Amino acid sequence: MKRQLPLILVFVFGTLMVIQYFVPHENSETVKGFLLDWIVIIGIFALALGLWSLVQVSVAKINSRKENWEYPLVTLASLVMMMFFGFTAITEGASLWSYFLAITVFLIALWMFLQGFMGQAANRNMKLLSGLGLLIVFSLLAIFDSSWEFKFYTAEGLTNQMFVHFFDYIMIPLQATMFALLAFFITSASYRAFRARNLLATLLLIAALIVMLRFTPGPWGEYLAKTSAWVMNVPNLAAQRAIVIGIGLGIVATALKVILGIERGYMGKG
Amino acid sequence: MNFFSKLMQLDRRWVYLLLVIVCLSAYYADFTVPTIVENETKAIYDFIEALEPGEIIFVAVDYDPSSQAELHPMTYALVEHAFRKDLKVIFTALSQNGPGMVDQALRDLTDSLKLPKTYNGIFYEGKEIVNGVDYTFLGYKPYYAIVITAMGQDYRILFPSDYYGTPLDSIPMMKRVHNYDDISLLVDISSGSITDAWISYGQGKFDFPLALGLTGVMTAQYYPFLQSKQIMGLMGGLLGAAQYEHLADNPGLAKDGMRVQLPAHLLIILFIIIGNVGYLVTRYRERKI
Amino acid sequence: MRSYLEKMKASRVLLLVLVCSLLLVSFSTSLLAQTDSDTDTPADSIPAIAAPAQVTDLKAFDTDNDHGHSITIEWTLSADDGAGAKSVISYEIMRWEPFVRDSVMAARDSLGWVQARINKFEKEIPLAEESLDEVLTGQPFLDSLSFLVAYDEKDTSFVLTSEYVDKTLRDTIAAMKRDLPVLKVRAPLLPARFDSLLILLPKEYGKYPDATIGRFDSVGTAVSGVTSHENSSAVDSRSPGFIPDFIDYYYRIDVQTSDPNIRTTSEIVGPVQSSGQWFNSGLVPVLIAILVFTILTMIFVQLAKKGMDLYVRPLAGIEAVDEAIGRATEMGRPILYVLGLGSAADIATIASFTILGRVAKKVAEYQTELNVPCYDPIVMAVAQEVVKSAFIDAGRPEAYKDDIVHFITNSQFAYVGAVNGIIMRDLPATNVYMGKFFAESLILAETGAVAGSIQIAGTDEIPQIPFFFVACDYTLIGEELFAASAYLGREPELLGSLKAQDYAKAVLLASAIIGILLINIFPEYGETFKSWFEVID
Amino acid sequence: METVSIWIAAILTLGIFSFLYKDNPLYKACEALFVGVSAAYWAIVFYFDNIYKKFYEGAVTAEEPDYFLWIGAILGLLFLTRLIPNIGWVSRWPMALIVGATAGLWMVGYFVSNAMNQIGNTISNIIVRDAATGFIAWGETFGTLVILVGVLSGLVYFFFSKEHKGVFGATAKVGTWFLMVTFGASFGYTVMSRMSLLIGRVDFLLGDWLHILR
Repeated sequence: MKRQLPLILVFVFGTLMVIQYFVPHENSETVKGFLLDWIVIIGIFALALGLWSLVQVSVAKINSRKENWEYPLVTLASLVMMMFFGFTAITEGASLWSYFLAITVFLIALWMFLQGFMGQAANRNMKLLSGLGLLIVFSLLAIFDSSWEFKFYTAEGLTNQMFVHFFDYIMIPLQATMFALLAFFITSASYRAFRARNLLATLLLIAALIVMLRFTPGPWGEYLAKTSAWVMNVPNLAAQRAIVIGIGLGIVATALKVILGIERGYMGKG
Repeated sequence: MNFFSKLMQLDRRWVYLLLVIVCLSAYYADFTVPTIVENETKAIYDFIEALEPGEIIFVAVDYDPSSQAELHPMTYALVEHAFRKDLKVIFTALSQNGPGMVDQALRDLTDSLKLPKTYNGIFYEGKEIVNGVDYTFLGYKPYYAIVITAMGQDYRILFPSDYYGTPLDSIPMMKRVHNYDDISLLVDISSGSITDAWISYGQGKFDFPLALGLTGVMTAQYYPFLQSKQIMGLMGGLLGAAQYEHLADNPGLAKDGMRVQLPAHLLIILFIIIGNVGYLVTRYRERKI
Repeated sequence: MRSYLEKMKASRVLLLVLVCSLLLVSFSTSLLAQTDSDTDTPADSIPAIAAPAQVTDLKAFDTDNDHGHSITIEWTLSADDGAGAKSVISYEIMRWEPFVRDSVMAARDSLGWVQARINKFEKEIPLAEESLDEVLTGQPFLDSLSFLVAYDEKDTSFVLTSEYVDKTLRDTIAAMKRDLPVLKVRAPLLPARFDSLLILLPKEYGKYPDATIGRFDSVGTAVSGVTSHENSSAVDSRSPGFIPDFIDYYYRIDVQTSDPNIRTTSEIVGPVQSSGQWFNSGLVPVLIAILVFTILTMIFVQLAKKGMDLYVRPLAGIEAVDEAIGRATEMGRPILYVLGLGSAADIATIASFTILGRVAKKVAEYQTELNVPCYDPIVMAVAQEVVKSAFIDAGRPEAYKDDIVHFITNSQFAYVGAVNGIIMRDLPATNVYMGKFFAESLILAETGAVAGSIQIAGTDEIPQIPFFFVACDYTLIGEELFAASAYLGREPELLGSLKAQDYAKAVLLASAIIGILLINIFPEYGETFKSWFEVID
Repeated sequence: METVSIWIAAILTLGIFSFLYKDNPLYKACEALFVGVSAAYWAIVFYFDNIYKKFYEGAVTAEEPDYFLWIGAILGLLFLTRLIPNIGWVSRWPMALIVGATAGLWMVGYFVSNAMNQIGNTISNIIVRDAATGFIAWGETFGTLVILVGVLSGLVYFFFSKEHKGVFGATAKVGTWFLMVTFGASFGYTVMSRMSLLIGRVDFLLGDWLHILR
């Protein structure tokens, strides 16, 4: 039962989707729509699982007090803060100070709980109690402070100015810079790897050089531009097509193995 | 450890540092990128250069903000050239977010054209370009294939009035201007499949001179149309834009971009060459021993 | 008497002359006016066009191999399209529309619009009220209600009167004002009820071709030179321009010129009904190919189980895996396994799971450390399962900890940043990248190279293969990723299916060669042969 | 506020770039912050898009609740049984559904688009004639021949169960040449767009932050 039922499910749903492909009728599309919806919904529950894993690993690292244990604190704090921003709406025109106070109280309360649950037994109760106290203070703030409120049913948090700021000035620059690292890595990779070790490496090198030299000043510029267009249109197209066909067959074969239960590695083959 | 094997083990941080230095000095150093002009770009420039004042060119702006970095420089360079030559320009934007692009370009160009400037040794007085006299912006309509076909009969069919709501018949420059027969050149600056429609539905049916400005990635696949003479010119990516700016003696966004791109590419090529020299020399020496 | 007559005559003649001159004057002025208006038009307006020839051979039929809600119309070009007067710009596809369908649709859309307003935010209550008034007093809505009421008299089962609609909506708004749970109050008003009306009413109230209750309406345009059009809608009955199945439709095509007033109407075709099909006959070649593939796989799996000798050529990237795990053990450093950015719904990720299983088993045997940071939570859960089972298989269940496989974040570059951190801090002896990778491929591979790790990569994302190829020690190119699990496990079943895969490849290769020969020697057969492969997805 | 924000963004930018020199506390802090903020960001977006809009509005508060969505929710709950040691194996059911359904979903689709259609594209006339004159266009004919050789030899390279020896091996070798040219060319083509990313960041640092752009 433990091992057989999942395999049967895979076979049933796999075959269903294969048949679905050949049936244009709208009922078949409905079935497909539902399966895809379910996967999305399962994904949300899984996300909770993922966040739990992130918290667990971070807490374990903090607890171990090994090298770099401080950084997971930053992760946890920013995680909690961003979540808080996403679920709260700030009243228009209100001062942000009480909002920040509430977050600070909340974060300290969580920190106390963390210490209480994970730390040494010595002053555990003390910490738990102060955590609880702070949590009560926070709840009171949440109820009586009119400058902000929790919003779980309307997406107002997405337009909360702090949420937007964190997105614009923290996520975006970090993301863009991480991406921009590629400019450096593409340089060092070409320095390290493009060496005429053998025929194949030489071909790789020459193709890259032709394409990179295509707009350098010099009498070869225009000629190389034409050549690189040809390289992209002819040999490149040919090889890409071969790879695409190969991938297509690989995917079909893998999917078939999965549906037929030949390949069970994804479920921990026993 | 000799020089070459040291070179082979060069710490990558030197590579990074050099890239930073090259980039920053490209920003501040006073130099111009020597540009080799390809015939495809020159063809467009020469064509516009040969037009008489008062002739009309049609610029189809078919891209949106995502490819603006590559294509805006082309629009700027080409349209400014046309305005300085006292040509008149009709714009359309057949991609959904295109009108914003035209708007922005027109605003910037109106400002820069107010200044007097010298290009290729010829002095041009600054001038005010006027909507309706110097240019007309027809705007956006969905289903580009139909729009392109219908404009072969008359612009008024789908654009009875321009983007700003003025009836075409009351726009001075559109008097006696009906369809592709009345324009001297059509330039499509595009980041997508609209180009194919301009070639097959537009040029293929109504046979007007067509030039293309495309993103770098697209360029390669449109060379065949040059050979079959369906298009008279082609600008590819930032590079094509830089060539046009060079021809028009009007360095702008593209040349700025190329000022960093070119040294960076050269640096990479230099590293590849150094790496290979080092590799070949050490291998040669190892063999000798 | 005579004089009287003469008098009479004189007056009559006078009258006649008067009337005649009046007529003449009015006629001539009107004539003048007409010529005036002619000269008024600007000289540069569109030149006059003769009406183009109509389209011929008009056909309308249910679109084949589809989900329904679609009618295909085909015609032969107008004689003036590209030839003759060359005046054709486009073809307008006209469908006969009973007015009742229009009004039901309009009523439904406007009610839907009001409802959307109500659903949204409380602060928009005044807005909602305003739009409600707009709709309830609007002509299309009133039209439709009169139909509904008429329909109601016949069949009492359907109750949807103006009072009812009005009341429901106003109740809802009132409830919102009092902060009552609105969501339940608004339930009785179902746009879905209109959907059945859309089908039922036209049958009763919109019989073709009574011009008093219907007209031809444009449903699409085709550019000149085009000879077919698909009049289709989405399956969702709430989508704009919805086309219900099993309803009679009538079509005609108008040939349009540059002058909107000059157009030629074709003959009318119909009735035609749309419906969905249960088998896409265009996919027969695919079905056959898939069946052949499946049978081949089953045969070779059976043969392999019976002990058939199955050769596989060496694959450097795979052989490196064993070696790399050994190296990690010697150096006492961990192994990093990255599953990429794919979700559990990507076959590349599924292939990667099986490779992870083999790697984890060896890792457990060698007692090396393993680290699997994840981008997707479902992938994380599956990977945990895979690694756990592998450890159990290797007889070391106690070595398994849940944090071997852990989630980081599902933001591409944050994930990459974190993995980079892991690579630089833990200095893994080996990094394995298998699955779907995007721009981050080179960031990971270069960082790994700095850390001095042996790197093995495999992906089916073609644009990323070059970067892995350049920066990693071993790269599985495209299909090799999918073959890897068979190599690692060496189980006869998997090797058998690899053999089947090769046979399928041989068949494709042979068909390509046959096709090329045919198309160059016997173009007609060649085109037919080619068409079997050009299946539209 | 604006200035402070730009300073923060600039420091974060430098923090990430500092990784190029070596791993350091600033990078570690940036990385930790990035992970936390992005995980929360996506969780929030998923929550409002999926839990709230799709599930809650679709299956709970809708006029005609979509009861099928509840099955999804139940499957999701089953998935969470992973956290409970003794019945953790139940979470394999939703996994099986996901894996099975996607295997079936992609199988035929990829076969059609990747295998059949590509073979269809390969079947073409080798000899290209000039449209205007009708003479053989030698350049393009050469091109189609090269494409043909490239596709066929590339496919031969991907055979796993036959030893790459003799004619077969030679063909596979030609295939690898094509692969190399492709990899080199794609690599070279990408350099430009990657440099643009760097230019974007430098623009931000010198312009928006330091205001010393020429």
